[in-house]
Order: sequence, then C-alpha cells, then structure tokens
Amino acid sequence: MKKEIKKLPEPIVFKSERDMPHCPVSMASMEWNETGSWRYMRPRYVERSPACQNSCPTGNDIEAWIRLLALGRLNEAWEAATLENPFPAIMGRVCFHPCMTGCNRRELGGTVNIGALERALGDAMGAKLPPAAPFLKPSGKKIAVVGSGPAGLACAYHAARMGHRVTVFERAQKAGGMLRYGIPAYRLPHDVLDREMERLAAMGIELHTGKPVANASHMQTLRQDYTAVFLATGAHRAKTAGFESEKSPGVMAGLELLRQTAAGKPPQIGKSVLVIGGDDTAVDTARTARRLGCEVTLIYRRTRAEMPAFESEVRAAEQEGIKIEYLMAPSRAVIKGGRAIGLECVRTKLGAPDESGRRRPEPVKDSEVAFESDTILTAVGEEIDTSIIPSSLAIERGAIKTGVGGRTEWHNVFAGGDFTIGPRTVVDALAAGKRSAIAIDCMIREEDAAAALESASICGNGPVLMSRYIEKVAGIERRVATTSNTCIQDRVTVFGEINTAYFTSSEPECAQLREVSERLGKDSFIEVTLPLSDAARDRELRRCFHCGRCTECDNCYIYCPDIAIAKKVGGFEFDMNFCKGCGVCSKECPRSAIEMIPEPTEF
Amino acid sequence: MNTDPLVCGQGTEPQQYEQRELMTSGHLACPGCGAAMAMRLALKAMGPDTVVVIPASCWAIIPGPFPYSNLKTPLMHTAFETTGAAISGVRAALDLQGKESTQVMGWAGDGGTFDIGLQSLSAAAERNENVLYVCYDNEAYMNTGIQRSGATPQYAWTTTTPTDHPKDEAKKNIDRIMAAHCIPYVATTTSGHPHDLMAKFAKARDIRGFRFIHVLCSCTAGWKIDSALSVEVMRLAVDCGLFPLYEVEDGIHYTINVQPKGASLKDYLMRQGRFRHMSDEHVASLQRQIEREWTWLEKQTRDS
Amino acid sequence: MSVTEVIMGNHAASEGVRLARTQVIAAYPITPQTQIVEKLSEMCARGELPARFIKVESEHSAMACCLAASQAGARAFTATSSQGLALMHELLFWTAYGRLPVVMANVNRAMAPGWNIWNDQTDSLAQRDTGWIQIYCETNQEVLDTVLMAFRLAETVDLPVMLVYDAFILSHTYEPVEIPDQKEADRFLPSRKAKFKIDTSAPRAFNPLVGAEHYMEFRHIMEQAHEEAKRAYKDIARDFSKKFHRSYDVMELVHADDSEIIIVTSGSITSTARVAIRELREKGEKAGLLKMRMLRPFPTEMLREAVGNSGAGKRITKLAVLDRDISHGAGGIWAQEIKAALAGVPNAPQVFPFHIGLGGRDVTTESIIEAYDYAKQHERPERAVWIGLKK
Amino acid sequence: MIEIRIHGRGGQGAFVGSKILAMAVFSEGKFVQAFPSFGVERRGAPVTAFVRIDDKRIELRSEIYAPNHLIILDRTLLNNPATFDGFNGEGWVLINTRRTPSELSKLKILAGFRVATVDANSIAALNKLGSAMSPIVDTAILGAFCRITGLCSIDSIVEAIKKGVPIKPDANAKAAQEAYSEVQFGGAAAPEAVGAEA
Repeated sequence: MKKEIKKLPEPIVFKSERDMPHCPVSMASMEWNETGSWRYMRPRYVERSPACQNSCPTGNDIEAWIRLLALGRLNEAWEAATLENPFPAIMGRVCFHPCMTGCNRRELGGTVNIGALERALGDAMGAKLPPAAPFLKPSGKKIAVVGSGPAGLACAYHAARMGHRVTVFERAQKAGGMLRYGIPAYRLPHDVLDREMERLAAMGIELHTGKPVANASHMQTLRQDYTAVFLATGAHRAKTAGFESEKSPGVMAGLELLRQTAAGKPPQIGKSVLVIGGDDTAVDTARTARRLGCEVTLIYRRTRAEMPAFESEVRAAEQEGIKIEYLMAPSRAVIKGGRAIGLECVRTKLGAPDESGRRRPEPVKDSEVAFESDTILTAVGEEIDTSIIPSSLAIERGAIKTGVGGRTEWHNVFAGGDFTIGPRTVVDALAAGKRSAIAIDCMIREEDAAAALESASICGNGPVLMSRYIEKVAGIERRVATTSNTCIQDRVTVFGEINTAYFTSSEPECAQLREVSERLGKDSFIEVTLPLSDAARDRELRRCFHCGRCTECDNCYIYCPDIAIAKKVGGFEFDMNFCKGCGVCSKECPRSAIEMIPEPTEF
Repeated sequence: MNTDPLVCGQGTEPQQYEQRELMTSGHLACPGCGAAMAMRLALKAMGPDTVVVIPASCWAIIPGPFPYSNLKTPLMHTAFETTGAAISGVRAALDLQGKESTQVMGWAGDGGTFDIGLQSLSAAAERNENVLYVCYDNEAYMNTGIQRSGATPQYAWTTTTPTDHPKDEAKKNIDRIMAAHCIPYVATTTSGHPHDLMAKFAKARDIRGFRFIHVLCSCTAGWKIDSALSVEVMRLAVDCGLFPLYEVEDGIHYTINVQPKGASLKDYLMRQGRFRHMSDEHVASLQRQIEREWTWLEKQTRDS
Repeated sequence: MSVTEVIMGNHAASEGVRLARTQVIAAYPITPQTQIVEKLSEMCARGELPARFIKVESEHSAMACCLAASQAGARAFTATSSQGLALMHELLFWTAYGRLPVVMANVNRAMAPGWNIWNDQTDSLAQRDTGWIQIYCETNQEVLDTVLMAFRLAETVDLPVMLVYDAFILSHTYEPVEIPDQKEADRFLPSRKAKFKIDTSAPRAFNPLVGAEHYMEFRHIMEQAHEEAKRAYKDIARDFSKKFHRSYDVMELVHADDSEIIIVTSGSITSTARVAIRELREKGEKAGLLKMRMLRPFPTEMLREAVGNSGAGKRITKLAVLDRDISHGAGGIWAQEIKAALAGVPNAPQVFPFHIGLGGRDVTTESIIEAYDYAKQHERPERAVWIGLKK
Repeated sequence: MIEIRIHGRGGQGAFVGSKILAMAVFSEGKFVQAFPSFGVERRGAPVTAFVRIDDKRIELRSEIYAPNHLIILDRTLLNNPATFDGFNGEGWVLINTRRTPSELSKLKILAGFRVATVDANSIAALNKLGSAMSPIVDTAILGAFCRITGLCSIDSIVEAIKKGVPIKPDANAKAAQEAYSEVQFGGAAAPEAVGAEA
C-alpha cells in the first residue's frame, strides 16, 4: 500500500520533571496521535455513472452539465454536454429523453425535466454557438459522410473532434435531414438548426448540400477518394396505409407535407384533412396541416393508450382543435372525379396482442363510417430507399447489413441511423454516428473497434462514451472532474444508493406551451414549447440528485468527527493518518460518491 | 435563519461552511462520535475567541491527556458538577480584564447537566450569566460505561437498566426546565443537523445573557449502533418526533425549527441495540409520549 | 494613612479582601462567616471594591467559580465555614492541584450532627490533605493582615491559601484593627501575574487527563511548591513586618528561654493562653507558649528547632497541645502533626494531647491551666485528656 | 480590666450596643473587646453581649463570668436569676424601666446593688427607634451608661453611634443624649469610682 506521507508532530517527552510545567496544562495539539491506525475500513471517493447517462443512447453526461449549469459555469456545461452529444439545443427540443426514464428522481416527486434543461443549456449559449475544438491532432485522413441527418452529423462531428477531415454530402438544399424536413419548425425552429450547422462548418466540416449520392458507382468513387465513408441517408419512404385507392390524387404522405412545408413550399391540401396514423409523424402531420389552415381529423386504429406518439404532442394537437378518431381503420378512399374526396373507415375493437405487444385492432362488422376530405395524409411509418445500396452489399430486413460500429461488408464503408436496422429515434441516430466515428477511428488506427467500443461503453454494453475513448487512445482526460482521488467505477448508480434524507420530494418544473390562439395565428410555425423561466430552470437544476458524483456538497467534510477530510480546490482529500474509518462520510454522502473498502493490509 | 435541515448536501453549490477548524485531529473520540462532531461544528460557529469549560464526561477524555489538547481554543476541565459555576467564574474574570467579547462556553454531558450539574446550571441560569451552556446529550453515562442518567429514554437498556428491567422513567425534560428560567435562549439541535446546529450556535453567540443549547449526540457504543449510522439515527430521532428541534426565547417564545418527516419511531428504535428488546406496547407508549409532547409544544408555539 | 477601627473579625477579613484588590468573589452564606460576604457585597455595591461578586447557590459552586476565575487570571476569594467547607472538599483538590492561588477564609465551626454553629477547628483540619496552605489566626488584626499575606504567598508559589479563624470568638468579636490604606497594601501586594491563564490569544487546555507517567511528577512538583512556600513565607513575613510593623511568623514561641512545659495552641485560644501563662509564671511556673500559625506546609524543621532542645541550655520537657478538634479514633490533629514532626528527634519533649473547647465550649484561663497542671503532674502522656468534660 | 455584660432580648440591639460602647471607649484611647453571646439570635429570646475595656491590649477571649457592670435592656429579665450570675455588685446595674431606682431597691434580687434606671423604651419610641411593641433601646441605654459609669463621654457615644449605627444615626444619638439626661441613679457614688483601677 502507498504510505501516506505527512509530517506529523512528535509527541512530547519529558526527561525530567524540571521540564514540566507547574500545573497540568497543554503544550501541544493531539496531531501526533495517528488515529488512522484504529481503522478497519477506509473510505474512498468513487464516481459512478448516473442512471440518466446510462439511459441515454449517446451517454450524455447530463449530471455534469446540470451541475456546471447550476454553478453558472455555462461554457464548461456546454463543453461537457457536447462531449457526448453534439446538439443540446436540438435534442432539448426533439429528443424523447430516455434519460428521464432512467432518472432516479422519479422516486421522489418525479424525474428531472432534463429535456427542458437541455434546451435551456443550448439556448443559453445564444446565437453563436462555440465550435468544438478537436481533441486529437489532425490525422490527415478524409472521411465522407453521406446524409446530413442526425446520424451523419454526429458521425461528422465526432470524427472531426478526433482530428479527421470530414465532408458531408446532402441531397437536400439544406442540411439536417429529418431534423429539418421531418420535424416541423414549431417543434424545432430552423434558426436553431441553422445555428448548429454553422457551428459544424466552423469546426471545419465541409457541408455539401444539393449533392445526392445517387447510386452505387458514386459510392465506389467515394470509398476510393476517402479513407472512410459513413452512410446515413435515413428512411424517407412513407409506408402505405393499405386502404383502397390509396394511390389516388388527394392522398399524400404526411412526410411529404412536412418536407414541402419545411422547404417553404407547403402544398395545397384544401380545407378538410384526414390524417391516418398514430405516431409522431402522424401528429406532426396533423398539426402542420392545422397550421396551414385545415380542419384536421386524425384517424387511429387503436386507442390513445396504444398510440406511439408522445402524450404531450397528442394533447397539444387536441388543444389545437384536431379531432382524433380512435378505434377507426381506413378501408377505402372515396373517389370522385379521379380524386379522393373522402375516406371510408370501419370501427375497430382491440383483440389479442400482436407481435409488438399491443392489442391488435379488429374491424367491427357493419360499422362503416365515412369522412369527407380535401386531402388524406398517411403517416403509418417510413422505410428505407434501398435503391442506393450497391448490389454487392447485403440487405437485411430492408436495410443495409452492418456489423460492429456500423461497418458494412465493405471494409471502409460504415452505415448508421435510420438507414440501418435499429431504433429510429434522433438520439439513437446520434449514438450510431458516434459509434461509427469511433469505429472509423479504430480502422484508421488499425485497432480492434469491437474492443474499443466495449471498453468505451458504460458497463461494457451501455452507451459508448467519447470521454472514455479519447482517454484510452490518447490519455486525454475529458471527464468532468468531480473530486480528486476519485476511484472511477464502471457502475450505474441506482435509486437505493441515494440518501434521500438530503432531498425533499418535489414536482418537476414543466415547460409551458404557447397559447393556442398564438400557435394558430399569423406566425403559425412559431415554437410551441416555451422555455423554462430562469427561476424554474434554477429550481429544476437543483432537483438533480447528481447520482454517483461528488458535488462538493460538504457533507463528508462537515460530519467527519476526526477532521480527516480536507477541502481542496476541486474536491476533498481524506487524511488517512487520522481517519478512524467510521463510515459516516460514506453513509451520509447524498449521492453515493464515497465507499468503504477494507483497510489494505500486508498480512 | 435558514431552517431547512436538509440544506446540507442537497444542492450543487458548496455549502460554504466555515472552514476554520478549531479542533484538531488525533483526538480520542470513538469512531463516528456524535459528540466530537458537535464540538467541531459548535466551535466553527463560535469562533476562536471562545473559552470552553468541560466537566467530567467523554469530552474530558477526547481532547487528549497532558500535555496535549485537541482544541485550538482555551479549554478548562472542571469538576463534574461545576460547569455552571465554573463558566460564571471564567466570565467574571474575563469581564474584569475587559474581555467582554470573549465567549464562554460550558460543554457538559447529559449526566453533568440533567443530574449532578443541574444545581450549578440552574443557579448560573438564574443569575443570567453571560455564558453559553451546552449539554451534549448522549443519553447515558457513556464515559463510565453506559449507566442510566436522567436523560436516558424510557425503556432503554443501559448497564444499570438491563434488558430484564429496562429504564422505567421517562427522560427528564431539561429544555422545559431551562426555559422555565426565562433565560434569553434555549435551543435543541443534533450533530446530525449541522446547518441547524451551527445556525443556533451562531445565534446564541450573538445573544447576551444565559444561553442553553441541548445537542443530541449519538454514541455508537452506548446506543449499540454501527459507527456509520451515527448521523442517521440522530436524524431519525428528529424525523420520528422523539427529539423536537426548537428554540425558546425569553422562556416564552417558542419556535419549532424542523417539522418531523414522519419517520417511524419503531424504525428509529430498532436500529439501536439499546432499544431492540422493546415490545410493541412499549413503542406505543413512547409514541403516545411523543404525541403529548408535540401537542404541548405546538400549543406553546401558537401561544407565543 | 492607616486607620484603626473597632471591627469584627469577619469585617477584618473583608477589609483585607478589599485592600488586596480582589477581582472575583463567589460566596454562599453560612454562619458564622456571613458578615464577610455581606460586607464585601456592600463594598462592591458602593464601588469601593471593583470586583465581580457572584452570588452562587452553594459553597461548592463558590469554589468552582473562584478556581475558574483564578484559572482565567483573576484574584479570587471566597469564605466559608464547616459544612460549607466540607461541601467544597472535592474542589479544594481541584484548586490546589490546579495550582490556583485562590484565597479562602474559613471560620472554624463544628461539624454536624448535632447542629452546632460554634467554634471548633475540625472543619479546616479535616481538609489538611487537600494541598491547601492553611494559616490560623489569633486576632482580628491578624485576620486582616493574613489576607494580604495569603494572596502574596499564594501567588508566589501558585497554591491556594486558607486563612482560618475561630467562629464568634474572632468572627463576631469587635476589637481594634489597624486598617492599612490602599497604597500601603498595594506596595506589599502587587497585582497578580499568572504563569498560565485562560486566554484566547494563547489557548491552552487546563487540567487535562494526566496519566500515570506524569501524575507522580505533578505531586512531587507540588510538594516542592509547599517546601518553597515555607521559604517564601519567611520573606513575605519579613517584608510585611517591614512595611506594617507587625510580624507574623509561622510559629511563635513565648518564653523560649526558660520554659519547661509549653502549651501549644492555634487560633484564638492562644490569646487566652497568653493570660494563663502569665498567671502560671506569676506563680513561678516555667510555663511557655507555642502558637502554631501554619498547618500546611507543616513547619517541621522550625518546630524541631524551636522545641527540639538542640540549643544550649534549653530544656523543654513537655508540650501540652490544645486541640480544639478531633480526628475520631486518632485524637487531636495538631497533636498528631506535632508528634509526627518530632518523631525521632533526640531529647524531644513529650507531647501531651488535650481536647478542649469543642463545639464552642468556652476556653478559660482556668481550663488551660488545668491542662498545664495535668502535663506537669504526669510523667508521660497516655491517652488524650478531655478538658472540662462532664464525666 | 472592666467587664460589662448586657442582657436583652433579640431585636433590642444588645450586640450593636456592645459594639458602640466599645467603639466609644476605644476612641478615648482604651483597648476594647465586644462580642455577643455566641448563638442564634431570635427576636424576643434572651441574649447577652459583652464588653471588655482595658488600658492594655486585651488577650483574654473567654466569656465574661464576673462582670463589673450589668446593663439590662428589658426589665422582665430581672426575673431570671442567671442575669446576675457572677456579678459582684461593685459596679452598676443599669435597668431600662419607668421605675426609679428607689422603687426597685425593694426588690430582693437587687438588694445591695447600685441600681440606675432609665425609661429607654419611651425615649426610643419618641425617637421612632424600632416599634412601640419592640423599641430598639441599645443606643439610649448607652447614653445612660456613660453618664453613670463615666467610662467615656457622651460625645464619644454620640460619635460612635454616628459611625457604627447604619440606620437613623441622628435619632439614635438623640436617644443617647436624652437618656444621658434622664438616667436616675439616686445619688449613688460618683461614676469614676468603679473600675478606676482598670
């Protein structure tokens, strides 16, 4: 064991009574008395992964930026947030925040409203976001990214931070992919998106828009010109809803409405609109149509309980006057003059669960209902346009087949995001982009990507952390340091490890929505969700448990009966000369950042 | 005063506790000693211009033997029953030397306060001496090996109230006794509530006249608890209502500082070896005592 | 300029305390001491004595206050008697072993039960092992003077001093006392300078735990302080005599030259014994008188020199020791002390122990002569003789 | 040496009287000693106080067994034979009473004694010393005592009263002066005759 070195005073020895004072009076302190020798167990500071971080596919170090934000250290908070997840302002708005599902605060009044805080962080940086500096020296390697949706941008971002030169090719006129063309501006304003794109450009990432990578030969050229290629063209093809006369005019994909509206050229869809579907795209479609001045009815086969769209979005849609018909399945479009002018539907009831676990809707006999419509918008899911996939690459379940880090069968071609199989969410796309960036870096370094990804992920199978990767490959510590002498543990902090005595049960702060009249007014694509007020933000920041991380709350320091914990800049230090090993510091740590371990012994 | 007992450790911000240490390491308290915590926190609040007077108690041993001391303030050890008188004497001498701003803090255990020292304490309070008297209460004669005192809770085990016949009598209500002296300040706190404790000491420091602070301090040996639970049990004592945290000013103005969180009395008791023999009937009886006390206390609060 | 006034013994003590510029007084009423503190209260109230007078709830607390005040550097005084002194017992050790120069007046009163408020020295003599210096006074003048000397001695050797005088016979008796003026007193008794004191600018712990590895040394150091007290007392007495023209030795031998039988007294009996000796001498007896003033430290060497018959021509054959006290099962305390001091001294006189005047029984010249006669008539002492006992 | 014994009842001021007498005599250059009967003083209970006067330092500290003078502050004490214990009849018996010495001379217990009387109760009451029920007569009687014995001057008594009596010094002094004038001692021997050898 390492011997703690500290010069302690020597005990006083009186050789003669003549050296003694005339009365019993103290001459020195007790600091000669090393009470550390009384110890059976010793404390040590540990750092464990907060549950939120583990629940985020990107491994966003939410605790760190919440802590820094609460301390008013905005730039550091930004830096911490963008280490793992490049787009706080975007993700604060569009992510479904699996982190909040993981949040241990759930047990004591409700999960921390991380989404609102993330948006607050992103917006706090103002109009000009600071470009992220590379961690590593320029590698001189060129990487092509095809598709500027979240997966592509994430890959580009992380690869650039690792010192590679990245070029992004985007078919559309503007970068952003689904962020721009799939998510309506009232949810994600385009200026927010533009800001992020500018920031990527400022990092040196070349963004070529209006440049479709149209076919396989084009792709071959890319893989020769670039060290690596990352394909992330997404899934843009709307699935068919499967009712009669679906191909007729007067029926269009909801996605198409969203795309054209985002491009600034909303189509003419008339006054009365039916939207078919129950996912977010369906709701987005309905609300977009509503904003274009339509009367909108949403038709969904199941009940509200089974609806995949966010509850809050559905509620907002209803507020905005969108009528929802549950347990209603379309059977055929009513055609007049070659154009669909209505929809015939049948009522459904819920039967046995299907493979998704949801109860299957079954038509109810003789329950036909007819709706009139100017336009029928379908939004029952998207699929990949597999036509750009070279024939020599395998296709699996409608998507390109990939291995570790999204690597395809072509050794320097990787793929990710909706273009591949897997959960199709923005945050998953960001995670995929990061994984591929690391895999590409491993390829360049000629290292085993599988091993690298495993060691960079929480508990070996959780989210992959850029902080761990760069620490491993380059020894660069980018972890947001909590306290010194910390033993970092690859463990996720569970609620039972939180000392709830130090927290009161409190309700989360919820973001307010803009008034409906304003949402549907002149500037109808104005952002619906309002930011948290400063006070609400500050309250919400303080609801975080900071699971598994020292916040320098002083508990250990203030309780230590042996004054064996010193406050240092950036944390605390145990004085093992005096620590008696009582364990109070560990027990009273609100967030389980101190553990007791057996006293090391040589015997 | 911020009366949130949980403020410590709750937020992100460092608590900005007084960092100056007026107590050194190397002392002879048991691991996890609540009384050691209390002294350290109290001195942080009182500051270095403080004289501490300690009678026979664990704290007569904790500072260490001749020729040492673990306090960076003057410390006078005095006879068991004399704290009230000794602090009066020190006060008088300091006043005559023009050191009227120097604080004199008596620091006696429950035996030295509830029992043998009550006479001199009462007299000093009656004279309204300008001193602070602190009773650090670990609810038995711990220094001599856990014998019952007037502060030992009913039904508790001690070596003189064995489990075959645990303590019959309820804990003496020293706070009411002291409040009845109509002194400027009486307060209760625990080492498990550092913020509350330090705030009360800081408040007491700025009051002239006789001040009495009753600090509940866990004793791992006497309460038969794991040392790591030292703070937790003190907190539970408050949260189950058994040890109310309140202040009495001028004997009449009552303020309850912390509302119990409604922790279970049984949970508090069963964590401690000294209570583990208690029957449900005993627990219920103690619960009734708690309720009576709170009814009384809340009435005082309303009336003041 | 000094003034002479007819005052009671208790007020003589109070005047001494005033002249000593005592800073902290803590006391509790007990007959026959009460007038000391009543007078001091008046002095404090009138501002004649700028001291803090702490009206404590017991003698025990009185001593606790005083020792604490002394620890904090103040000159502290208290007064008590009998039961009150006994109640202080524990704290007498604290004061002495803490080496705190507190001065206390103890007015000798008998111990209860039965309740007895009258004169008897058992109360103070029973405290002989507490480490205090004890000085017994014969007159009211001596009471006042001894307060001043006691503070000076106490502060010279860092030991507390108990000045002792008899209940009523001195405490309540009015007689002329010369009261020095403040300047004279100040010239004799400078202000206190403590070696260590409670001081937040130089923090120390006082009276901590002392283990076996140091305890004996502290006792030895303190024993040396008692030895030093004997030497220091001589200097102080000499200086006192020079400044005030009144001298008080540790002991006083009257008719040293030709006495054969010496009556040994302490306290106020001495005065009456002086009359008795005069009467005896008028009848041709070679009677002498030895007044013992200091019990602790016990003046062993001086006693041996005074009555040990080492000088040429001296032939003291008997010491009749009058004890107004009793250590039950062992007899008179002064007699024990004197016997112990003379043990092994060749040609030492025989010690005849007498109990006299217990519990306020009046001591007359006749009763003293009775003791003398007994000593004269008996070749050697047997058991202690009780003078005036109803048999 | 002259020894004086004062008999009174608790509350009459016997001890204070002994002190004042001692102070007055001391002021004229004599040595003095004054002390009470050592006991628990209770209002109304018989008490005694003692005064010794001498030209040289007084060493004797025993009680007084053979007083030269008796001062009796309450005439009911005449009924108590102990009042006259040890009194050799050489000096005065000064009694606080309305009666004249000749009226009292018939009393057996006073037979052969030189008796002086003074109505100290009335004097004290007139001077508002104490209450009508229990007048404080010590100062008044001292005026009478110094007149009959000549042990000190009335001026010394007055001075001593002013110095040593904390309450109503002027009224007390006036009482002493009135008693000095009013004391009846029936043409007995000259005051200086007694104790002159002291």
